[in-house]
Amino acid sequence: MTTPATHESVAAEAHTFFAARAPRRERHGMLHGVGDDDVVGVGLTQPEDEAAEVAQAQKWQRDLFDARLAWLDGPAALGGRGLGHDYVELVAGIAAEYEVPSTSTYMVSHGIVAPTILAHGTEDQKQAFLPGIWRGDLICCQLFSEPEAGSDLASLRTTAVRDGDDWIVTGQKVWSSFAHVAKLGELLVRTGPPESRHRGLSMFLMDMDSPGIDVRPLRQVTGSEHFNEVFLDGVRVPDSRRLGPVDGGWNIAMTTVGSERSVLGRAHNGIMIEPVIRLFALARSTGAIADPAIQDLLAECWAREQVLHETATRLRDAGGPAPGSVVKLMTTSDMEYYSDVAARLLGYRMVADTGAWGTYSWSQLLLSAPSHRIAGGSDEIQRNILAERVLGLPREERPASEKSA
Amino acid sequence: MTTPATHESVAAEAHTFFAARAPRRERHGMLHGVGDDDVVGVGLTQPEDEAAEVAQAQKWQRDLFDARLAWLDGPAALGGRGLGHDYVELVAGIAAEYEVPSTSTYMVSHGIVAPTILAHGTEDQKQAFLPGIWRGDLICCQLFSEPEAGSDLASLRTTAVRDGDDWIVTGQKVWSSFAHVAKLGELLVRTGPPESRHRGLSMFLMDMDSPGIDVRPLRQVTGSEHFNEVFLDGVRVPDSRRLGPVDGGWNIAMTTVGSERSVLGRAHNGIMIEPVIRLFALARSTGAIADPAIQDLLAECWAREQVLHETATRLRDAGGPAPGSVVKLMTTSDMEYYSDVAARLLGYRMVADTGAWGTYSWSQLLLSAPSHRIAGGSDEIQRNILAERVLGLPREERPASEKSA
Amino acid sequence: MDDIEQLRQVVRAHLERDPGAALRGGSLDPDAVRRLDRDRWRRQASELGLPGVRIPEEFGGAGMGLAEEVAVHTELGRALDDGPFLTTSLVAAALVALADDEANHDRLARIAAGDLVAVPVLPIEETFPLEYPHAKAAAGGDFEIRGELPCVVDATAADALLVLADYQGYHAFFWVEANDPGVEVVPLKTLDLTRRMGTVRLTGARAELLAEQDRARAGVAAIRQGAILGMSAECVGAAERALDMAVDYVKVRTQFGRPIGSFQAVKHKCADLLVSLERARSALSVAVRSVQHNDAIGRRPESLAGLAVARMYCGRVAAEITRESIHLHGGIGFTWEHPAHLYYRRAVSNRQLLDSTGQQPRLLTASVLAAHGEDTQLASFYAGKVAR
Amino acid sequence: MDDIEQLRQVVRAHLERDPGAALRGGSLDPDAVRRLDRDRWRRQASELGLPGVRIPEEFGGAGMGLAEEVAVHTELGRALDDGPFLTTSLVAAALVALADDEANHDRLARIAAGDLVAVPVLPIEETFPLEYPHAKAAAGGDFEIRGELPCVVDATAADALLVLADYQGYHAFFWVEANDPGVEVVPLKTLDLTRRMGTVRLTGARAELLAEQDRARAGVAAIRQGAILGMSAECVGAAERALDMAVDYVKVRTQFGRPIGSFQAVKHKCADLLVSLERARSALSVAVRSVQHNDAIGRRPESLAGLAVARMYCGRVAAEITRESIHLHGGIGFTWEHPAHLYYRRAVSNRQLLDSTGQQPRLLTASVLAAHGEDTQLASFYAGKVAR
Repeated sequence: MTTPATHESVAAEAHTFFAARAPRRERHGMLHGVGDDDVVGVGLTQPEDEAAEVAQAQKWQRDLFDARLAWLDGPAALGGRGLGHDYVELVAGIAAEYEVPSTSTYMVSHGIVAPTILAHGTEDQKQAFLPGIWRGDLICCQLFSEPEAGSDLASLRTTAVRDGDDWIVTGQKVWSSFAHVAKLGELLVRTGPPESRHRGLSMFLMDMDSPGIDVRPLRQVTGSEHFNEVFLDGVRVPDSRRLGPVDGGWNIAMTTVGSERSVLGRAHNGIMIEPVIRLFALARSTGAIADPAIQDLLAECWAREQVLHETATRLRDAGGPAPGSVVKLMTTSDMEYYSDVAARLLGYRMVADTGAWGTYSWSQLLLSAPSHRIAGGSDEIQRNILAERVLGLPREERPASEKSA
Repeated sequence: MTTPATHESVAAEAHTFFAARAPRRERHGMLHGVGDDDVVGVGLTQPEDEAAEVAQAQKWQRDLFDARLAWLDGPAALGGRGLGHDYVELVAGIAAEYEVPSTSTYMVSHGIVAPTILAHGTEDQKQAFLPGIWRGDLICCQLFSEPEAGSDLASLRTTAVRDGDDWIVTGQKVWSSFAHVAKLGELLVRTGPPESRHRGLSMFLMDMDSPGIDVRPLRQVTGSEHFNEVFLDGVRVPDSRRLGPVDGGWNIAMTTVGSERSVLGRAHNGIMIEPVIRLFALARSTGAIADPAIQDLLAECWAREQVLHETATRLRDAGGPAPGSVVKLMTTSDMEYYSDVAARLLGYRMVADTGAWGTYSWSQLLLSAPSHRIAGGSDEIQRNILAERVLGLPREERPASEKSA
Repeated sequence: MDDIEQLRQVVRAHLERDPGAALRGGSLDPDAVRRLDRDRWRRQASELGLPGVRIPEEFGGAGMGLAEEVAVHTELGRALDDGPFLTTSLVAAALVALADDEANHDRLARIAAGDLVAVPVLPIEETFPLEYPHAKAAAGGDFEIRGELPCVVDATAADALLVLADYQGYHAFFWVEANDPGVEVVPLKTLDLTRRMGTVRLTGARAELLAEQDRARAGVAAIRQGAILGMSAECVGAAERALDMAVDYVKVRTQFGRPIGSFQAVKHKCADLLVSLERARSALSVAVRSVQHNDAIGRRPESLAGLAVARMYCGRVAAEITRESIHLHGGIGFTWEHPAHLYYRRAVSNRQLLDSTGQQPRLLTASVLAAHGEDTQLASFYAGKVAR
Repeated sequence: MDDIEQLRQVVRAHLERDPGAALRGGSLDPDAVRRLDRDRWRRQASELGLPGVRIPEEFGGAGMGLAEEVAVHTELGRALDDGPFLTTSLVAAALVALADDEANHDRLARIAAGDLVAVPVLPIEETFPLEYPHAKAAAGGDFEIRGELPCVVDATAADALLVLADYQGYHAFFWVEANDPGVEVVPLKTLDLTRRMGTVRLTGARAELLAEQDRARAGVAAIRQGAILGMSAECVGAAERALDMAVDYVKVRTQFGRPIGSFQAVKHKCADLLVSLERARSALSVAVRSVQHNDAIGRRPESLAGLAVARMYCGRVAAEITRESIHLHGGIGFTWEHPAHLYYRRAVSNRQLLDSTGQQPRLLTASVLAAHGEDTQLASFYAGKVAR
């Protein structure tokens, strides 16, 4: 194309693309009993459905990339379109008008790993990975947390030892989403001595099919298997796959964690299947809507949703520190509120699956709610971040025992 | 009397005593608009009414003592009756059936100082003070907190320096209830070096009319003047007034603080003028009782009151650690809940005093609620106590800076 | 240690020696719970006398009181036991109230021995507008029942069903053998993985009439009241254990070079949960005392405000504590293998059943108004809803 | 820094140089607030152009937009200013909507100059079943009004009253001079010590008719909407300042040898309050945007769900933050001399006025249902309550 893209021209392209591949989304509004009654969305698929979902997502993403609609704000030299973030939102808005397949498989790839490579990678690394990630060929995962290093990421123990042009990685990672389907892992490991803490960590981009990697799915309380344990036994990673300087991984990890938080913020809203409107519909279907106390609860739900969206947009535009932490704390609180309201509306209908549409399915929301407070940095860590970075309160003094170490 | 006291005989004495001096209390039940519309009770009297209240309380207490109904569970040798705690509750229950004058002036005297003297005083001290305190002649106050030593009582700075048979006390105390009417102050001061912290504190019983004492009332946000600042400038206290060993004041203070917490727990319930039944009456008077959402709120109030009473009794009987902390945390939460419900019921009627009965008066509850979370050891301190003493969680390690000091 | 506490220790020790599916270690298989471990139930009967706690001694029970029964429920909740104590003890209580005859005595004796698992079949909440099964007379002095009820606890393990049905426009209790061809029990996938439930379909099941009208009402009261106290007590037990587990975990889990239980945020969270737990314990004891008082003066129990206090608090607090326990366990707390979620599931499930319609708070308000002689329209309105 | 932020800084700097009663230091005398400091108000007019923020430039105002006005309210709330901006700006907005004539232009110019303090006299909430004053025609083309309204903000400082009255069964707006012998203003003791209120008694006050029926409705809408946005913005400002004060305090107050702001319980509390503050800010901006959108398409504003969001959140959050700010200040926080309680008082007072009847949440639900085309009985029921 030689004419420069405009909002109109890109919108037209998007409509043409989506219309050719997917039916228009019907607005169910407040209908109860229509469509899928899953209320939680991403990451909660049962294992058996996952392979098909991934295959479908890969096909979709490839077509989208080839149509130059996948990476609108990416540099043209890397396969992006070179447009502003407004175009990303424009196309996302149009996509929402169609029954497009879920691309949540790429949540980590596009939301977390790709931006990190773009920010910290060498030219070669960008050329090598970004087109493939955005085309959907390279599903990515993140390999940060360890059994003994959750909130305290600086204490991680998995090591990488230099061996000629390679590094030999040994250790164990955990809570890694998509690791069981990923081709590329963003890996944070210790390259310095243990007492160097965050100053002795380096970041690598590891092929997930390297010898020595054992990925074991972890079953969650919801019964789904979204997270994995990843055992690393002498895995060889070329030094060319190092992202940033040796012992310079911490700052890169912080970029990543920041993106993760806002991705999770978005995910909880965007990918959730409109829980609030579902609650209105549920209350209508049971007749509880006539109860003023229920009306009050629904109003609170509706207001929370408005306030969350407004906050996410407002803080992103304002560009202040740690917007992701605010959004994450609001989101976890909102999720718990919604699941409490659902429970109130459902009563005994939530305790067993009698097959009735849209009743027992809410129990999945209830069961997944506690995990949201841990994933992407626990709520406690978010509060520390807000207190220290936004409000300027003193960091907790380290205990004497650690200082002397 | 030669016949031993029984529940029946003491009950009869009490009825005779009260009936001769006070009218039977009419149960207003859920009537709105009858009687005093004060909803907060103790400590919130405006200054102008206080002198009369104190005089009335002193007269009442003297008669009660002379009738041997004031200190039922005290040793007979000290003017008590030598009976069990069940007799205390028996007589309190009977007193509640009459319109007896408020004796909240003695809250600190009888609830806090007298038990401390009984536990830690010498025989001489007990003989010298306890009959007078229980007869109502000696109103007591507590002189613990300082401007720079609130939650951190071990850091207090008021000093007592030995001078012959006396100690010379200099410093400043604050948040002292009843100090402006008290004759006797339970005074915690530093007798060791500052770095000895809690190991360098001693306790004294100080005459409040000693030269060098300046008591200044502090006006609270409610407009009442319940607390005082007490300035001590070279006040002479005889060594015979020392309670317990030199530098042994901390353990005595802890006894006192424990009593304080349970007195406050009781105070919040007993002395509060039945806020829950008042809320029911208020909801009936405005018609809000017909709103199911209001019915739900009232139910929560009623349940909270039941649960609080049950908890106070249950934990006292169980004799486990720190029951006062549990009761205190529940109480502050309940108070806030009640004042929120009152606000919901009153709407605009709470913003200005239009003279309507039982409307604007609730604003006093709202304004006093925050102070309950501080008084008697802040809620944060109570949570530390529960975490450490009941659940056995580790004490916070002191920061390195302090350890090296 | 008082008697109740001693009883709790005895039950606890037995359950630790001979644990249910939840605490046997390893990943819980929900299908295993769906089937009842009969041998274990008989051991609980023979070694502990569990099913007969409140059955009179003359029929082979232990003849204990309400407080003791509640203590047992608390321990069973603490262990997330999957035995049929809740349901069989409700049937036993109803049978005692319903009929003083040979057949019933025999049933009570078999329940006490652990040989008979009988399950009550009635909607748990009085206000819920569910249809009751219908009974009609059949040949040979027997009756025939048709109807369906969802979420019947222990239905898949029952030898017999105690069915509340509509007979000639009145409530009546019937005894139905579970192997009758007119009985179908459809196992349900349950939120609470340590509690089996099924939909009971009665398609002309043969039934024996046990009691009707006034006596039936007494049975209904015994079952509903027992179910409320039982599930509330389970909530208290489950919450206790979930808090204990969390506190133990935060003492040993270290991050940033110290046990996470030394961080004030964690300490204060645990302290708040302790306060919540004390609320639930108090709510339960308010309910027990109000039932004891009510029994003593012989009034109908359904509209007891004290019971409503337990219904409001025990489930809510248990759900809070068990949820926070998952959180305090961090990542491992939301893995399937860790038992934390089993406690959360029990707590939520009981909470849902304890106030299935969200009407308990306003019913409480109505009964407070009534007790104050404020027999307003409101009180009558709700009283009308409760009365049958 | 964007324009709005710049405007806020200008207003803030002026209020710091020339503070109101709340922030002048020393103990606040409620009686001093009851009288208006006219000179200060004129300075705010001449130096800052405050009263004319939204008055069109042709009448001596600054002709700014809604967002700018809301920013000014936010700063005034932050300073707990006791000037009559809230009320005069409501009257100005109503006058612009009511009548485009010489007399009105003159009034607007005098308001903009700070010479005329005029106050709206109408119940703030549409659903509250208050009686309106009644108007009837009097000699000389004038009218005569009788009635009483409690809690009228700034009534004790007013030169003139803009009264909404019932005239021949319809709503109509009247202009009443405050010194008319038929006007009595009874000063009230207020919860919010930096806000004067009075009961307005009209005993045959002479009045000039400004507008009736449709035009009056537009004025009512302008006042109600303006009052909601103004008080919501004040809440945001007061909450911001209360949090700032608390954060500053916990940084310097030491206990146990360290600033209390280094304790995790305090840090996390402050972080939670920050999240709450962001909720309130968002609720306010949801409301502003919904009004802007609504104005653009020319719809009635009263039932706007966006406004209800602000009404629900801003007061509630401000009350929470200002209460916790008292708590974080420890003992000195609940002394009369410390300004912490003044913020709490303003926050609670505004919260009470923003949803005086507790009906806002259910009205919101009704309007969400209506917007989804679910014009159920419920929606009509509440719509009926709102409509006049």
